[in-house]
Amino acid sequence: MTEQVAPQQQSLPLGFVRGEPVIEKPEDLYIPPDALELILESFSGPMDLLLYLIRRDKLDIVDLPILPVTKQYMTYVEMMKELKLELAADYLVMAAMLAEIKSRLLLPRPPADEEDEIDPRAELVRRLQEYEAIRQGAGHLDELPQEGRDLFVVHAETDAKAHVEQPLPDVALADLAVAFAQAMAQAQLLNHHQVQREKLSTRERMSRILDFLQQQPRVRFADLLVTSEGKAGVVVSFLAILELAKEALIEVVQVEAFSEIHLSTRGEAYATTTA
Amino acid sequence: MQQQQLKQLIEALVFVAEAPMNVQQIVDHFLAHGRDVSRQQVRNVLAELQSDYQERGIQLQQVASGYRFQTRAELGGIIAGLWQEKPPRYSQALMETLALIAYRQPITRGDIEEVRGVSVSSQIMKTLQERGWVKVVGHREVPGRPQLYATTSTFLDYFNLTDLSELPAIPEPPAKASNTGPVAQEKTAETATEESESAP
Amino acid sequence: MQQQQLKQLIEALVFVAEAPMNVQQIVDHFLAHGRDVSRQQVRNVLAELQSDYQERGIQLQQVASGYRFQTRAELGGIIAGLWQEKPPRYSQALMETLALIAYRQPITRGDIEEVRGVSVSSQIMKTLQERGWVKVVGHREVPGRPQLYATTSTFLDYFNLTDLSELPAIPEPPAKASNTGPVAQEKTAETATEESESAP
Repeated sequence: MTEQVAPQQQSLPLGFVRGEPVIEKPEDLYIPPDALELILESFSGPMDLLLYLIRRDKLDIVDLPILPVTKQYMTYVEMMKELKLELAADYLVMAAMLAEIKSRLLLPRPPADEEDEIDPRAELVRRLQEYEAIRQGAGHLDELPQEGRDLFVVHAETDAKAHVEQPLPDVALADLAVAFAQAMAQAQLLNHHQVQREKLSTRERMSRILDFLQQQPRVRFADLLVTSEGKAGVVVSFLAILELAKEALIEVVQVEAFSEIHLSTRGEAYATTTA
Repeated sequence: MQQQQLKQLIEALVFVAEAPMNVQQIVDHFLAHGRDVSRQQVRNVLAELQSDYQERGIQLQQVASGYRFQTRAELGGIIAGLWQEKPPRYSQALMETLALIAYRQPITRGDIEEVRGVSVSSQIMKTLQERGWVKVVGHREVPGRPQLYATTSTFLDYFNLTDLSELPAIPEPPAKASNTGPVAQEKTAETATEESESAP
Repeated sequence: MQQQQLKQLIEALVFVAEAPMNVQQIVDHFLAHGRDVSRQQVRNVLAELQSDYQERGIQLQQVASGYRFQTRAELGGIIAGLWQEKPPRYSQALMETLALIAYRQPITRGDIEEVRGVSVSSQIMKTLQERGWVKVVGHREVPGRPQLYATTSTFLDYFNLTDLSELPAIPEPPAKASNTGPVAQEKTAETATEESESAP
């Protein structure tokens, strides 16, 4: 990106105004701030700017000529200041560093320190080298084939989802008992009265008899007392019938004394009488 | 354009497109990129691709709106495993409703609502009936003739029960607040007595 | 299972899976369906498939998280036209930050700022993490315990890489000036330990 604004002139290219390259900033010429901003903002930071200046002037990073680089760098920073670009703070830190290196290079060194003295440019040179390596890495990354830009992941349609069986939830018997207890506990809190628990076998027989009556509208009383279940079974059936009658769920009909007793659902009984 | 490149492009296009692509859409796409391709050329390439994929795990299929790649029908069963989910869990509301029907049958929706203190959603009743655990066994002859629900033999089979008397005794309900403790205990004791009475 | 059917199945599986599938996932999938297939068998089939698709418009590509089918990179331009939106372009600042994390991981924000000479914007770090390219893998045990960033397998997948060693080489980081040498070495050693610790 920055290479686009890097012609080989020694002078600073400030930009292009109406197709004409602007080499030096003439005092009398008005340069649209937008054009300058565009150039200055194309740098990703002070390191980018510094590297650009070095590369543009074909300078050697390792043997960094601090004086000209600092001068050029400061020219750019001055322009940024004038334009009040937000990045200026980071650029000023670099400016201060360049100024410090420059002053240390200019200071006469005591002969005793000569051997231990480290080149004040060393740290900056190291950072520039690392930054240049990373810029290269960023370029490599950009060139790699990228998903959604150069290549697209493809899928095939499938009818396989139709084969997926939605599993039904599993329920443990103990969970059912717990749920009942919870519901009843809730009922006690709600009603403040004892909820009686009735005999299960009777309730089940009630269900069975009702179910039976769904299929067969009229049933002989005797048919419901299945002797194969023994005495207990007969008792349960009898109790269930009494309970159903009490709850008015069934109609018990005896045409005359000692005649056959028939059971029917209440709805059925009504239907018969109205017919 | 070379035949080889055209084929690669059409193949990739059909794979990448979000919906099936027809011949005209493919021709239009090339046109939009300044490449002139005839319908006949596209049709030829598609026919070639169809034969290329004849024996593969996926195939180029022509459907109503165009061409798309899809897996061979025979492989569906084993591929389906990719989406197999863990069974979900039933809600507390459903469990309590089922429990009330099991322990208190035959029972109306109104009865369940009275105990639970909240209305029973139709979805719950539908789920229980679809599962084959619950069915309507009659009506209570009161105004509105509410349906009476009872458990089925499928229910007994699922829970491995011979009959309802094998339903477990009611455990002590988890104490919701300390002051309900004694009441709950009292009830459990009573329940246990009844249980032993009802045993044949 | 017949070789032909195994190949068709693996091909269809990779095509249908929503994310890249690795060898182990394929083996596990077959196992879940009661079919015993060895890792070597799967690897052989994948290699065969890769060669089958060599000259086609799509290819079987191995990336960090597994195998996937994707269009040939050379066809990118014309296929991209299928979508209205242009692929995102990332700023120089973001690409430099990403490159630093990729090439010099694990790395702190301070390290990144030192090399780039500017403070790292939170927006850039947010974007990189939202894309799933970068994550925090630990802390450097220095005052302030700064977070250490590293790239993810999503990053590798996106850039079509199997592992970091496939990144095009760049020069090694230059050694710090001699007086800072020992400090730099110490830091590197510590970083290496942290890296191995943070590996799962």
